[in-house]
Amino acid sequence: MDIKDFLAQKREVVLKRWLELILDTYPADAANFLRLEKDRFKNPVGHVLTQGTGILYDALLDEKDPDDIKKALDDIIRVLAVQDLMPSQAIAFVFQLKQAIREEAGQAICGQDLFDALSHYEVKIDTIALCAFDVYARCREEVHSVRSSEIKTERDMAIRLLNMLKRSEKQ
Amino acid sequence: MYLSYSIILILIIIGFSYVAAGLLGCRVLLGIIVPYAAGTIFVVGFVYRVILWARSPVPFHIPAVCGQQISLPWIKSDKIESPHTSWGVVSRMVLEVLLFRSLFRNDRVDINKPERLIYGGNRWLWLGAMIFHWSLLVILLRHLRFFIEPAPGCIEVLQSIDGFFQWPLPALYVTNIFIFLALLYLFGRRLFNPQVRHLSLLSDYFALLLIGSIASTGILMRHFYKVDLMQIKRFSLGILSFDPVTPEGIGTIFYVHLFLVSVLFAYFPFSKLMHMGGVLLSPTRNLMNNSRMKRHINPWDYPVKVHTYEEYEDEFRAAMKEVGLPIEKE
Amino acid sequence: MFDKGKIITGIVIFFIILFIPLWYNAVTGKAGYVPELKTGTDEKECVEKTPYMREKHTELLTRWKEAVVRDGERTYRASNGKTYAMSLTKTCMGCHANKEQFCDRCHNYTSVKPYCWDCHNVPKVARK
Amino acid sequence: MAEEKLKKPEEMFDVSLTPEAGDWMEPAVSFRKGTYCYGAPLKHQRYLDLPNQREWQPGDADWKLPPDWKETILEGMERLIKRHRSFRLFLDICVRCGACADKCHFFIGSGDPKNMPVLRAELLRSVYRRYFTPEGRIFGRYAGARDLTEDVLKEWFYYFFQCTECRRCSVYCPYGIDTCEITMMARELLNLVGCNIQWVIEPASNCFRTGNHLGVPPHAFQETLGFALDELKDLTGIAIEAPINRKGAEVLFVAPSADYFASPHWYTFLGYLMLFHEIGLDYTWSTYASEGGNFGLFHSMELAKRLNAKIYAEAKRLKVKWVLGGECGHMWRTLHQYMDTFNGPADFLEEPVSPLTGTRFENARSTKMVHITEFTADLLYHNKLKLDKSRNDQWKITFHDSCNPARAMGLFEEPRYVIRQTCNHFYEMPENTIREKTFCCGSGAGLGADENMEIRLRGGLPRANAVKYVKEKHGVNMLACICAIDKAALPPLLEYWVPGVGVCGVHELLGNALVMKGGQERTTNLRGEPLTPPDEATDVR
Repeated sequence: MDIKDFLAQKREVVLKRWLELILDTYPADAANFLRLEKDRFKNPVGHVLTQGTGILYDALLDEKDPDDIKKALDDIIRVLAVQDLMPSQAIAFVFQLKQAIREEAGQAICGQDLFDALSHYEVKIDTIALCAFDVYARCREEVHSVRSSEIKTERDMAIRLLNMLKRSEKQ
Repeated sequence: MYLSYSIILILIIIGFSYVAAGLLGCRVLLGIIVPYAAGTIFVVGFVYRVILWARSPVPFHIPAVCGQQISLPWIKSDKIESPHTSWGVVSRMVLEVLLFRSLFRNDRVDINKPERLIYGGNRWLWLGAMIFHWSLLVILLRHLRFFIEPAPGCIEVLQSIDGFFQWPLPALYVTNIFIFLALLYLFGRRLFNPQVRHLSLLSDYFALLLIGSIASTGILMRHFYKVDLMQIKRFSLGILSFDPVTPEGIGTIFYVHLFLVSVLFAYFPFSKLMHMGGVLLSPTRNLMNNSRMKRHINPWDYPVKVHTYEEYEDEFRAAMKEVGLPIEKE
Repeated sequence: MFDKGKIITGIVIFFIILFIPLWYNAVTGKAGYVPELKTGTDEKECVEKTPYMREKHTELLTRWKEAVVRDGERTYRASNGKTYAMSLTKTCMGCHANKEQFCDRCHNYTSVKPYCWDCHNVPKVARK
Repeated sequence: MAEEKLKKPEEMFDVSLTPEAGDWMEPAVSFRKGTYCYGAPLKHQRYLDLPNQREWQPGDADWKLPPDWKETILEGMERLIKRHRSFRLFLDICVRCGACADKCHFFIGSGDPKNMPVLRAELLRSVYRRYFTPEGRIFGRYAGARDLTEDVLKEWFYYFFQCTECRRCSVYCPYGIDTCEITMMARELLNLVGCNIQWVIEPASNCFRTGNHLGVPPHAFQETLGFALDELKDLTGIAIEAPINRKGAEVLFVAPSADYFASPHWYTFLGYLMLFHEIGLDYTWSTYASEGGNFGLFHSMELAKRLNAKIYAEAKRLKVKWVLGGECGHMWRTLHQYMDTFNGPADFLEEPVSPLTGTRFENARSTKMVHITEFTADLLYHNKLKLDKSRNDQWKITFHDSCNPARAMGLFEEPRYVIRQTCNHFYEMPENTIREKTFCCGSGAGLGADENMEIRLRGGLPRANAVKYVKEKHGVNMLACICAIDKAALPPLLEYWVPGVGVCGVHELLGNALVMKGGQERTTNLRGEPLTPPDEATDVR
């Protein structure tokens, strides 16, 4: 059996395991909420995790537009970027896909001598992880730029007023 | 930890009444003294607790509004969720108390993927709470047949509806099953939902276990360990007419049941079970949304230090004068 | 704003409702009422001992009904060794002839509605 | 060394994210940058005569509490119990059913269990039980009670300044337990020992002195107003006048100060000025009461009353007939639910009547203060304004119900009516995220500071997520709201979560659409962006 077909076949279980691994890093109360609450408006974090991991998994199997991958990564990482996390923690979820695949499909892969083929996909995962670093750095930058642009808006208004005051003083 | 403590507590209570009534035969204690004491604690405690609340005023008008306000005549206002009449408030409270309106509010839309399984987590809570409370009410009303002579017809009708299965003998009451299932659900939530488990305290488990034990002993008495109803009615009428008699030849199970009920009554005023009275006093629900129509008085209002216009003008007069803003004092 | 009046009214109403049993019995004057049983016979013992009959006659009668209707068995061997015909109208009503004075008094008192009389006729002697 | 770096990811996670022990009763707070606000500066503590004045920061190990802080807090608690029925009642009757747990935007966005409203309240409740109930005194932690320690106090500070008093949880609570009340009480207590944040104290102190949060003195206020009038002259060709501190006007107009000092509030400000000119309203601005918002409300009832007093005092001094209020959130919580009680009765005013339509605002007959969208909706309903909706065609608009006008007033239809009358494209967000179920912007109740941007972004996620949905579905690119804090907080929030969606006020939309008598042809909207001519808008480019 081709490893690609095999991984495609195992999609649901691997994804489920992957999500479990990610959620295990949340406090128990939060994790269950993220897992069970299906309303995307009440549970935006859970929603992006479910959606994003699915897209990334598919990208692993088929060639996908790098922009789509970035978009999916962005959705997930944007949330992680504002949580109490170290950068390494925010990126770790990508590597957990490896663990999920090995746990859910490892034995079968062993039995069918697909390990070499698997390593090809693991390289791909590493590439996604590198991409995730970029996205994380950009998101953090955005957090700061949001903050600075907020200050800038305030400052612009202040300068407008100040100029006006100067003008009126001259008059 | 809290869970095991509450289980131990319940076992002690049951064990105590079993030993006291069954083995030691302290019938006067369990049949007369304890129920009277519990009843007194309940009445005094309940009134005291409500008085504690009532002694503090509602200084500000703070309803949580859940519907369109009354404003312009051509905008339809929500007369119940944003009441501006007494009837509106009464309707809101009735919906809240009888149908648990707010718990029901958890409606959801999942537009994104309609085919996906939707967990109605909180509608379940509403359903569980409704079944539990309504069953409890029906069961209490059914018990009136032991407390009232002659038992009113409506109670008998209720009884026959509740026991419409007519099976086995004596007929199984639907509410007995319902209350059991509801209790199981409410208890299960506390155990298995990490959010709820995280915030549950000893008293949360204890209240559920206590009511559960009362229901169990009641069911046991009805279907497995039969007791002489004549004696029980005579006993309860005696208690009520302040001419108590200890029933003779009644199974220990009755004393256990009675003792658990007494514990519940005595525990009631000191616990969260007081939500029964408290819900009616909740200022976010029982006030009209009319605070701009009618002035609400704060009884402990006191004068505060303000920055008066005069002080303000004193500070800025020169500048105001210069730019031609009107001032009070030259 | 204290709403004292409303709260006191609330408490009073609550306790009036809660204490329905107290004042209702006082009003009807049946507070300590216990129905008087007329067994209608001089026999000292029923088919089983009195306490047993008080608590479990329903079960006994049900067992009788099932034995007769399903198995066609018509004789009951009591725990004291005597045998009786399993018949509501003949054995039971033989002694306790007056339904109103015997069955109904207790059953009404505790609001238990048996459905014996859905099928069985009340014996004429009992009606008087 | 190298080995240390090669920790497995899951081990790294164990370091900081796994919750501290299982029991919430052990107080444990780490003040991590980005999640808390700075302490109040000494200068402003002094100006407001606050207790325990000192320079301090929540991140410090030593909070420089007074030696008798514990007694102070417990006495304060006793006082609150005597004064507010809600306090004891809400602390007594919670059954911990958990219905509120997933309703808080901070819990949804952060997953911190103590951000569940029930547990947030339990932080205070546990101390109340310990000192004020027999069961707590006797059974201690078995009755869910715990001692008041410095750690507990720090925990209060951390979590009660992580609540925006939006009251969303209260809507779902079967007993209407209002976390806003609980938070207000906890903050009152924290204030007694001088623990409050800069972003609350500084605006409050400014407002006390100058009449507005930004500390704008009267002459600068006049200049700002003049600047707006100049801008409007360029835009419309009309010389608009705006009277200040004028005695004998019919209406006193009070807006949040951000409207004339911040962006995008500014355009709403222009909208008011255009509207009042167009209908020839006999009104005045005030420099003394140049602020409707009330940061005192985020501090204590007393400070709220001190700041709020200015509005009625000024209305009395200027001998106006009634008061009109601008677009603001907690300003309207104060005006609708507190002002009359604080500083009423307003018997020197008259029942508000719209001078143009003759409509009596009976719903405001005691407080005598009308919300601007009520006033404008009435004008529009009676066709008193000429509008060109197409001037807002570049925008697809959604409306964010601001927490306070929604859950304190029930002001749902009035702003929507104004939007529908002034815009062609209006789309609602999903039903469980609007009206009384609306999600907070995550920055209310004094939390809109810089230093806590991360927690603000997290708290705003549920709101942003609903905006994202309508953006994807309908191409929404503008979010209208009627709250000054929203207008300040939502732009950065949307910039991060939903880039491409702007924020505006309802009266900015009105100002854009308003066809003024004697005005010149408009080529730009209030923001100076070119208007797309009606035909071009539909063209495919």
